[in-house]
Amino acid sequence: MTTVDKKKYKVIGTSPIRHDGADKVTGRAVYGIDYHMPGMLWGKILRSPHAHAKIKSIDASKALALPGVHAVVTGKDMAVAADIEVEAGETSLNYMHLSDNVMARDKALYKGHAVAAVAADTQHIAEEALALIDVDYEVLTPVLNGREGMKADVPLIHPDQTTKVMAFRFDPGTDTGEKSNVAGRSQLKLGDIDAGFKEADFIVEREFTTSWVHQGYIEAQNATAHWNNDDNITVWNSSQGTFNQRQLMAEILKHPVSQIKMVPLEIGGGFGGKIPVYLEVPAAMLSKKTGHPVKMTMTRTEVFEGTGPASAAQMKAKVGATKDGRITAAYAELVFEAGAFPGSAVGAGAQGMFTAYNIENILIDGYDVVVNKPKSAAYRSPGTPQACFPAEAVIDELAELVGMDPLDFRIKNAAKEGDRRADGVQHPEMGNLECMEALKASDHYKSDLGGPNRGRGVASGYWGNAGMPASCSIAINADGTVSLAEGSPDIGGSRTSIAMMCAEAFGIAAEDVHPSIKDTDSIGYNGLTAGSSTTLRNGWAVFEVTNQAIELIKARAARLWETEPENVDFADGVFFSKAEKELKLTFKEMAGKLMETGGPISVAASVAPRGAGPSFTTHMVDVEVDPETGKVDILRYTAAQDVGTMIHHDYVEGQVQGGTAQGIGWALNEEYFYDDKGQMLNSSYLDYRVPTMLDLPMLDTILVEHPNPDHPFGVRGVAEISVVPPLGALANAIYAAVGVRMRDLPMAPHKIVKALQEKNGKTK
Amino acid sequence: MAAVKTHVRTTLNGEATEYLCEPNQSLLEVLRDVLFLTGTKEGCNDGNCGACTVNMDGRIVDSCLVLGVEAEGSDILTIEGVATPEGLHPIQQAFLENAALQCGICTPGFIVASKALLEKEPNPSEARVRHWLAGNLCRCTGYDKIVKAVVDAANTMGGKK
Amino acid sequence: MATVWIPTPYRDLVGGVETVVVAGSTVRQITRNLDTAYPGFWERLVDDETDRIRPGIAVVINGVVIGTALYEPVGENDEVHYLPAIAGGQS
Amino acid sequence: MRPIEYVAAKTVQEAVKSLAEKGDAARPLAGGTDIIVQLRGGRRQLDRLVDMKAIPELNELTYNASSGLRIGAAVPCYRVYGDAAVASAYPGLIDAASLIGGIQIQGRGSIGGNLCNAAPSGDTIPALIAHSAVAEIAGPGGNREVPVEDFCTAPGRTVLQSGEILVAIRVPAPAAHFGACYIRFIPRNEMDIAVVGVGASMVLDGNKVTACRIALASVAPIPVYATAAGAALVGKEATEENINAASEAAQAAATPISDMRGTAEYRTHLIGVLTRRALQSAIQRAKEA
Repeated sequence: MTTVDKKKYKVIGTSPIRHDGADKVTGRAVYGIDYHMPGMLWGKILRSPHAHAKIKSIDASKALALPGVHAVVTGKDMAVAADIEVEAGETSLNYMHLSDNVMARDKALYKGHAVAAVAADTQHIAEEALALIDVDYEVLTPVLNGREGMKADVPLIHPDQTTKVMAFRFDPGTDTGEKSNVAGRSQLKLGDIDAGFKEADFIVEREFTTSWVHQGYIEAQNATAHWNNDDNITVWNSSQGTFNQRQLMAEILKHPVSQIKMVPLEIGGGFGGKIPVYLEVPAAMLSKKTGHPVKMTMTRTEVFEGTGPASAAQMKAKVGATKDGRITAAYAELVFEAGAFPGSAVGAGAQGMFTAYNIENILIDGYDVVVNKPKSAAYRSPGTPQACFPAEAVIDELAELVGMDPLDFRIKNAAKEGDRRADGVQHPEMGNLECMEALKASDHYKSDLGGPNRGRGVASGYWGNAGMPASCSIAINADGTVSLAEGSPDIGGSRTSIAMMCAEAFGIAAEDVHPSIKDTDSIGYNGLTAGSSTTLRNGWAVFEVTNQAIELIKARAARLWETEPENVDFADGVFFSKAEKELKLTFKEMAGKLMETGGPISVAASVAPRGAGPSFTTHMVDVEVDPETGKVDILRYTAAQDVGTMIHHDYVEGQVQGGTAQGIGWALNEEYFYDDKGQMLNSSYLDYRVPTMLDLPMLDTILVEHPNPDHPFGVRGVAEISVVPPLGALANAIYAAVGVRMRDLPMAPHKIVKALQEKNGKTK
Repeated sequence: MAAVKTHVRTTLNGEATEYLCEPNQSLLEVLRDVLFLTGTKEGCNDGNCGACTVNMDGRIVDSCLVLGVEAEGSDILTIEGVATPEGLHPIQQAFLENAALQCGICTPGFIVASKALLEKEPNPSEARVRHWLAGNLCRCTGYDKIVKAVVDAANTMGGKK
Repeated sequence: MATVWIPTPYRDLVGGVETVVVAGSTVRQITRNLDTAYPGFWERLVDDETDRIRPGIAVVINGVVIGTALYEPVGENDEVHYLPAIAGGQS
Repeated sequence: MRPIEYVAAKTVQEAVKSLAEKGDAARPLAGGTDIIVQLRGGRRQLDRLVDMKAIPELNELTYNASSGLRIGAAVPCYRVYGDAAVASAYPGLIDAASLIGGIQIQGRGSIGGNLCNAAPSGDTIPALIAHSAVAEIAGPGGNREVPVEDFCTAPGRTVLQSGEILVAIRVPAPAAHFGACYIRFIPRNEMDIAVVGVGASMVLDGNKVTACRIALASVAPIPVYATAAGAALVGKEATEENINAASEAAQAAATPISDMRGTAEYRTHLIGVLTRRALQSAIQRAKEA
């Protein structure tokens, strides 16, 4: 649905077949895991079996003696990287920590932490060699929970770490000097919560916990690296940001950035998890040692144990409202487990937590705590699903106390343009209220639940979306088609959405634009394929290159028509003379005349966009709970989201549906199950339960198009936010169905049965 | 240590194909690393994601759970054998037209599995499609558009009869 | 003069208030002037070595996030925020 | 996976000989859906796999209304549930065979393999016990038969001695007014390991129970044949009260643990719920039979 008048487009808003489609349905597309080079060796990583242990010595002599083994590297071979903070999605890393995460030096900080790497003729030989590497560990007591880790008497994971009071993730901060596992403390404060809570007639305060969850991309991490004799390094992999990884590689390897080339192959999902580097570094080091290209891929267990999942959190939320349903104040405490190194997404969680609502008095305290678990990485709207879960659950309770329909309560308190967020920024033009109202007007809202033990829940969400720089270039072909070079890895169809904006600008068909994704030597700088920014920022870049090309072609038309360029205009795909109406040529016709009017035309541009435009959404879900087993079945789901101007309709909708499915998994079944020694017990798709096709219904969407006024095509990020509301929406729906408030994720069947037994025990 | 390799004879995508492999190599590994047919993907290597689905003697199997040596005498279809020189298979076309793939890594497994279903049951219900494909994980789409693509393909294929 | 919103953990540098009014016609000038009045801000916000806003900080002017901001013009009645930058993790 | 030797046996004798040569370092290979995962994950270390799929006897599926069903040990699940006559005669077994893994796993994995893998959670085992199935074993010392309820001895361990193989599973022909059911609880709807599984069978005379067998998965180190639970119903009317009493007896027969798939308390609770539901379904099927 469209609620705001928008421009009429010919290509934008349609759903052409993606340019890489034929390759991907026939198996011809080459993903990172598919890459192969002649003379290539296979690398494998030896990982710590302990969650917290000193590495006293490593003896690889037996492994090196195994026929077929070429080289071994350990932490001792790593250069010492700088102690500088670096971008990694909403999570942060410092180069030194990143280097230590890629390969442990003195201490293994989590089960699965890399301690050595081996290169051999085959994968099987490399695996055998791992078993022959002797590592002498001194096992230490692990710290496995954020709140526990904050206590004074627990072991310090980084003995010299002191707590810093920080405003930003990379803030040098005010050092408190207190040695602690708490790496950072931050706060967002707006207005006066004491005054706000005094105004309230009802106050609800609750505690919540969530578990570690994984992005669960189907293609495991992989890298093939070749360290050439001239010291130029080439890496073929699947990543969410070639330029970012090039920088990380340079810092970790202490190698000039100009001598590293990252080649983006097709990527089998990322969701934030393929922003950091892991295997790229040991693959390059093994290549240097052996003189061969080295390919490394992770097993699924390694992906779970050795990459960057999303933080578990322990949280408090307190919200007050007046009798007539106005929220007067909100307080929250967010404790995020960062993993083995500082830098969780707690800051982003705080920023997103209450942001769908207009609340004048807010205080949010955030804690970033290191624990002996993998270093957290970004995962779709990082930090925000965790933080919005308590917000949406407490707001649901308040609505009940006030006696309002939960959707009406949200509509009454919805943030609008000009209202201030917790960080003080005024909301720009956006479609928050429109989403809520669209849901209220939906058939779903009006439908009956149709049976016992069924309930309906709603929840809203916010995600800020990112900008980041982008570069692209175009070459106009004589037949009127356009070759479009991009530099942002395409995970979900962005090369087509970017090509569509190019086609729109020139008045040609999407199929007449031929997009390709280039390596770091072949295109200008591009930020991460992350932050829901790829279509947005490349839209800006395409806007630039097409505008420049149009000006150049105008000059050629002027030459043809023996007039001045300012007398030529361009509209709807046609160049025409302002003076003589009969003088007109389509873009395609002009393309055929470039050679004779001065030669071919190609244009490149780099942009640093502003005004990413925030995302807002509200979801509604119907569930049926089996009160005897605790099983939750999802009967119906509708997600209403402000998607700005949709470029590719079906891929926008697909992003909304995909994030929703991940949020459902997060809410109901997904978790890292640890024993008391910090061993993950369910590191396979068998026991880490991502939703299967049978676990989900059709996922309905209401796509509200409120164009982003700060973008030439009205694009707003769409990809991430849909993972945010399912956690709260499902908790609220389960309450509506069987009367228990679930505050510990996942809301697994055994927890629901226990809650029901406790509830029934009490009422007896 | 390289063991003695076994000579295996199969029919692969309609053509007689021979390869050498060691007993500890899976059919998946043989397809990808020996025959360089990388359309069949590895997602979990323990039979829980379906990305490596191939059709073996008329049944879909996870090729990570079949040894290369076990394929002796088998007739195997991989994603590379689904399209013909005349064009894409209707299921492949339906996946494109329904935007049933995002990153695309699970797509070959879904298409090979769906093809086996539609050859056996030309008009499956939504519930049947979901049941048949429950062994194939997709993390991008939420499955909605995949289900629609398979049902759509069934209609197209039925229409051609 | 522009209104600068002070990040909560820095409010002790400015006596606990939410906002401060600062003169300057670019983000750079405003940050300098803020630091002159309340020492400590420059170091926290700007990397002197590269003469850039520190990584991970987004400057927001009137609600619009400015990617590379140190030399961005700021108008008389503008509102300036220093916020954590968003990068995220889409599919 | 470590280097391993592969032998495709053509006869039972050849398989027995090949296995006996290597003792514990050799295992039979049927569908491979468990053992390949175990070898790859380092949970089993073997020198030899002996493939059973080329042995004719192990691939036979025969059914006769009077003599019953014989399932060759290497027959994949899909062949069992794909046979209409078998499906109607052995509903509990079909329930189990059609929910192991997904379609891909069922295309390969066998009921014999599920039994020999001897996982506490093996879905077909309680169903086989409910159907009074018997394991036919061949070995260096000749042939023998073992009731399925006595087949598993510990997680991953069975009565099979060095060189012995499971040749087939024999399931007796069902009596008149026989019904059976296997149900399990999993958090997802497919592709999961039973938190608790219950197999139940029933012979009715009117509404009176004349025979009843109940077996449980995932509630003890081995699949549990809950004899007292079945006995609690025999000779009684199939009433709600009597069904509940049997369900409670089933709970008493279990010794569940807490693990990542559920707590002990929850499992005990589920045994009660699922036993009741399995019995109700078996009764329904017996009445329709």
